[in-house]
Amino acid sequence: MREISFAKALDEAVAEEMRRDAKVITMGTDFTGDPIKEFGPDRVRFTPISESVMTGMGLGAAASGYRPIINWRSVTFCFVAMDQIINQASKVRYMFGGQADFPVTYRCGTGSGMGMAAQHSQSPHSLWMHIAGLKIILPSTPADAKGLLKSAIRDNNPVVSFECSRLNPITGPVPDGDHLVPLGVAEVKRAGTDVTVVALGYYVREALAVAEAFALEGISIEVVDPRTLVPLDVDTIHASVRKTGRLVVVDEAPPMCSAAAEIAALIAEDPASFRALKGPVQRVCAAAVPVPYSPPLEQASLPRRGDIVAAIRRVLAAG
Amino acid sequence: MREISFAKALDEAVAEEMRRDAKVITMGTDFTGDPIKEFGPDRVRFTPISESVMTGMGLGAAASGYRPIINWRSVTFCFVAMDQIINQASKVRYMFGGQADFPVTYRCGTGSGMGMAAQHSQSPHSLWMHIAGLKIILPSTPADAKGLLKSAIRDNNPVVSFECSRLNPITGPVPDGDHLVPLGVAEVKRAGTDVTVVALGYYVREALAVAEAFALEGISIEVVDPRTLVPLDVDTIHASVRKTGRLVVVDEAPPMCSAAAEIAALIAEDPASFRALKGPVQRVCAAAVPVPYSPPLEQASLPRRGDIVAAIRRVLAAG
Amino acid sequence: MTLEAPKLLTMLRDMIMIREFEELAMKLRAAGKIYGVVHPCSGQEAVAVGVCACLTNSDRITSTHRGHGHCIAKGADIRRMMAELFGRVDGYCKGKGGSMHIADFAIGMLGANGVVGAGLPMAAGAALAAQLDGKGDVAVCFFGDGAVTEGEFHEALNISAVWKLPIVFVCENNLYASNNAIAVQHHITAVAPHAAGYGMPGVAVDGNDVLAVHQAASTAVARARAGQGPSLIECNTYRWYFHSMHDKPPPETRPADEVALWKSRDPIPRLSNDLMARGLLSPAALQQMRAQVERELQAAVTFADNSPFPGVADLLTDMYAPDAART
Amino acid sequence: MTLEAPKLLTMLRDMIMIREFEELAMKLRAAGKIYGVVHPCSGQEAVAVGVCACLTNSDRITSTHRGHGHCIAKGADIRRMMAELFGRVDGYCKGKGGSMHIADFAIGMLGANGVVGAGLPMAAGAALAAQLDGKGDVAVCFFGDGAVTEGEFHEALNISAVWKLPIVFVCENNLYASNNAIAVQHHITAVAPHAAGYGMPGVAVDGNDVLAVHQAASTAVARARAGQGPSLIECNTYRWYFHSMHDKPPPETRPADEVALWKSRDPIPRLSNDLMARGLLSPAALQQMRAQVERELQAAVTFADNSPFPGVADLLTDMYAPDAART
Ligand SMILES: Cc1ncc(C[n+]2csc(CCOP(=O)(O)OP(=O)(O)O)c2C)c(N)n1
Ligand SMILES: Cc1ncc(C[n+]2csc(CCOP(=O)(O)OP(=O)(O)O)c2C)c(N)n1
Ligand SMILES: [Mg+2]
Ligand SMILES: [Mg+2]
Repeated sequence: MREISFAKALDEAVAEEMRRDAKVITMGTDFTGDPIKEFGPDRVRFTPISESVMTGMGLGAAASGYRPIINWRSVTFCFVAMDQIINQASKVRYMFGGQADFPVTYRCGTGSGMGMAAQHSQSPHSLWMHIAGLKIILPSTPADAKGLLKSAIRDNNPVVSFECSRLNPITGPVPDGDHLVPLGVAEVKRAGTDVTVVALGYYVREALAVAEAFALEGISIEVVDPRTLVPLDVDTIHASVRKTGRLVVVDEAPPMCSAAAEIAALIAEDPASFRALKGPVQRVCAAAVPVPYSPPLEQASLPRRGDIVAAIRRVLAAG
Repeated sequence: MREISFAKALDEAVAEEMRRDAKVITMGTDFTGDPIKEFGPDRVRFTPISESVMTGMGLGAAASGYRPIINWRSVTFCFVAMDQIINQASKVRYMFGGQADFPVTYRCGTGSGMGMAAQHSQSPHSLWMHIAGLKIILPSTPADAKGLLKSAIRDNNPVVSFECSRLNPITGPVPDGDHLVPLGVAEVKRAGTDVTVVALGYYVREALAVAEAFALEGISIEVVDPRTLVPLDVDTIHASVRKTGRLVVVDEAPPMCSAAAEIAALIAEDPASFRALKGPVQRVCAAAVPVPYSPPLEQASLPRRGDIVAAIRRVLAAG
Repeated sequence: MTLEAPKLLTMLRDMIMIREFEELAMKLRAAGKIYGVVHPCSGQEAVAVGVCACLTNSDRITSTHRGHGHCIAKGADIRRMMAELFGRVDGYCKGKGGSMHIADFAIGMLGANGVVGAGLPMAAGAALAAQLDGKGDVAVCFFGDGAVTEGEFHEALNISAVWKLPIVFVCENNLYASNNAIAVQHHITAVAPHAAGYGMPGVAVDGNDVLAVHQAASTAVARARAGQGPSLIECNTYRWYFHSMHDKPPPETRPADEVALWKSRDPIPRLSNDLMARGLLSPAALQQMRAQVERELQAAVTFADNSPFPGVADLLTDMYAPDAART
Repeated sequence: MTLEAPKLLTMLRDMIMIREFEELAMKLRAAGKIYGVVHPCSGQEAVAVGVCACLTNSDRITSTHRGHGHCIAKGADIRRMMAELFGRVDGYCKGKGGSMHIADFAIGMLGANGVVGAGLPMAAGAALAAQLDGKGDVAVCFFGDGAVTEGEFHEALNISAVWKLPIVFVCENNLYASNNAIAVQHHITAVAPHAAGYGMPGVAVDGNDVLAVHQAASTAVARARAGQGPSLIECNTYRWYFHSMHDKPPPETRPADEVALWKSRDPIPRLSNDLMARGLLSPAALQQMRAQVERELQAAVTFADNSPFPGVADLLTDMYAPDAART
């Protein structure tokens, strides 16, 4: 299979969908690759720095027969557009009684670890999860990035694509052809029997590395990658925890009201999963601070492999 | 003790703090009461409909020696100002290395149940909890409303005050004099031994009513009101659950990545609380939909007393 | 521009319908048949009607919290509007939206909006679609003087100017935003001058003169259809009543003489008197028109009353488009 | 307006310091001593210096992602700036902020900002504080041509006009926003005309002529100090280098002749030649000034290098103001 980078996989997804359907258009202040060369300035639109209008235009154009891909670039910049996301995008279909579909995809780069400081190092996917009405993807590999983004573009609902910037240069195998990954289906990235680690985005890699190390000790870690955050594949997570009886959740965001909190709560409230638990669940999250600039502090603010290892040891010790 | 309404308690808090400290000013598109009469147009500012600039001005004025109270009115309207909240207010102190304090209070009305439809019926406090750097209050009684808002105005950090609109007309006793409720201290609104119900905002009343009914059956419900969401008084919640072994969390927001998820996760990850649990925790939340307009649907979208009762029966049945 | 008699009579009828719809809506809100909040547009009918008279069903509009008039002028079915206000399944949004979220996508009415300024970006998106379609369709967005102080107004004007979008920005300047007089919001209380910064035409018209509004809108719409880009029209008008009501109308806070002055500029007799002077309308025909409007409104109430409330089983429907992928 | 010689020499020195600071910062970023992203302002020095020469420490400014020049012109300590870029504890933000978040509240520099347009509201808040204080202080906010397309720009201008705030809006129009030439952003590429919609003075000046900038800023600042409200100044200028760099400078994408033209308009020799012509500066004095700047920069690097990285124990400090309540 071809090995391509995460960034290239995302570019391919957009290009293939634009080729496939003339109604797909894209807007942003800048683009990776050179899509304007192939698709022309009508369908590839350089915008002013006006994320709010861009975001709302995605809805208006979607309701009028197009399938816009709105590229906010950094997730930082979409906060100026939150009205269009929270008050409009997430609500328009339902509050208008399903009269119209809004097939719009919002893309953004997320994450920390690159010395970009507080504003440009955010991982706020959990905020969007709380808002009912948006679908959300968060891929961890080039193949998932391509397959999920293609599915998002074809979906008839607003979908937000969170694309971890640290993954951009990372390469991996991507199937040829029209590679689609369905929304709402988690993947067990590594099967195991002793501990379930649900990891998100960049931390799927980290969890896999940790699992590899534990295997040498004869401890079998199952790594579950939800891939889609809404709709969340709750069944796969429950099945894994019911098997292992131990849960660690790893995410790059602060813990409070996060995806990690949600996954812990799902397990804690489900009778069968709860009964299966051998001990408390553990969250391994970022520190509850704006991400600091200085490298030693930035590293300390992020979940580290050692934190994942320690959490796994804690759940193993508990029962 | 005087009985006054929730709305009047909030107005008194602002007026008392404005009397106490000439640096306290307030801005918004409208005000309850008639503060301009007492404090004049310099300190009580009617603004254009420009929540984003209003929100940022709060920070700028706070860094320049004032203590602004920014009234967004409905929480709906602050989403146009999210950049100033997420990228600025929550980060400015930390990312500038603690050089300056930003004593600004943001107020907003929240909640549903009044036929105001999707955009004007939101309870998004959980979003803000996820963002590290903001303090958050969510009072449930007139006394707490007054005492917490006064503490918020005196606090040297950005504080967001979520004020449930359905509570506005509700009256209750409020102590005379300079009544302060410290931030970060939960209150056990009713002591009990069999089940802990952590309820937020409007649902504290509902939980108390349900607890009253259960008492007739000889079942003793403890109702915990966090009052402040950040910093969250984790100790009081743990202590209650360790005593009762059963937890129900009631909130007006959708469940995913919510305050209810956070509280469930806190219990699920703490060894002592987890060990104390006799069965799964239960969340009683709003349906994951934009709040519908039509009264029967709106009611169905909200947590109802029957839902709280059923959840309590489930945790009682589990062990 | 000379309008044909049937068109003029339709415009008159639409204005009367809007006025009577609003009078009725206020009563029905007070009677508890309608829930939540109602923002009547009585007095401002000429703007919606003058503008929408230039549009077809393939042109798209976005509206505001004060949106009933825009709906009616765009050709919405008042029975389904009334059913929506009553929260019933036969309403435009199956009862999920209510007054602030009425929409009829089939006729290009993309929705009222409870957030000041929020409709402008969506209209710009509809204009982008029209531009790409290349069939000469246009988008129109209605907004109040208050929306001009929200950043989205400027972002929408700017991108429309840069991209030469086929869009008309229609400001209903009614001198107030909620209880705040316009000077609370604006140093220069005229809105049209903002157009200059974006290099687009900006004109102010008497918003209580439906023919003047229609004239200005026709010019702007023609310009947009011809690919010459956006325009801004400021319609100076006034709302007859309060900003909004829940179960009872709030007290009037504006100067009594100001209210009286503007009521004397009622756009409806202004058109009907004109039509009578030109021999296009008789008192009897006007009487008949009013009676017909009355009958239609009564029928709408009956329709709405007979429509059931949505069932709890419908709480989760309409959340997501069912077909996940197109082929 | 005639400026005294010492003031003129200080302005020249500040421009040289900014230029050399940026040249050094680019090298140190490439060398890995600085992390993340650096946005050099070389070529635009006259704007920061011309404006800040009108200000005192009790006047407040807000800045942008391209903020080193504003810091230096406002009087920040380059040693603490450099330590901040190095991520060290003696930096202005104790290493927590870096290039995009340098601030020195003690001298009224309320911070660089990584979000386009986000500094304008904060500056308006500082202006409100100055108005309430009534001591004649002012606020200034710097922003790029790109920020004009963000709604916050318009909201800030509007409220400042309505409230007559003592504020000066200074647009650094360098013809580009990232890699997009100005016509991608604006139909009318001039920024000053937007002032008219708010009824405030709006002027455009040669942003590479520090005396012209100073003249325009002096007028605007005097106006603000006198309680006459806000002004908008558009400074036409150009950045010599790329938008931003990580570990290596990206390739130039702008037309070579455009870059060459603007380099020929270098604001530094423009002032130094003028001063020499007026007999206020000798070549030797200029030489000495440059040598002094060089020494200070070397000292700043040494200072930064000797400052320790923050310890992990400091991860949670500075989150909340410690004293919960004032008495
Ligand atoms: C972003 C936002 N802020 C505040 C409000 C509350 N609000 C609703 S209508 C209104 C006044 C709007 O005035 P204008 O735009 O002039 O329209 P009008 O009501 O006069 O028709 C306000 C402040 C809102 N809906 N949205
Ligand atoms: C809200 C927002 N959108 C996008 C960006 C990404 N961005 C950073 S700088 C920049 C260009 C800014 O141009 P301008 O305001 O002209 O300033 P200049 O870089 O030319 O000094 C962009 C698009 C951002 N920082 N903030
Ligand atoms: Mg108005
Ligand atoms: Mg620029």
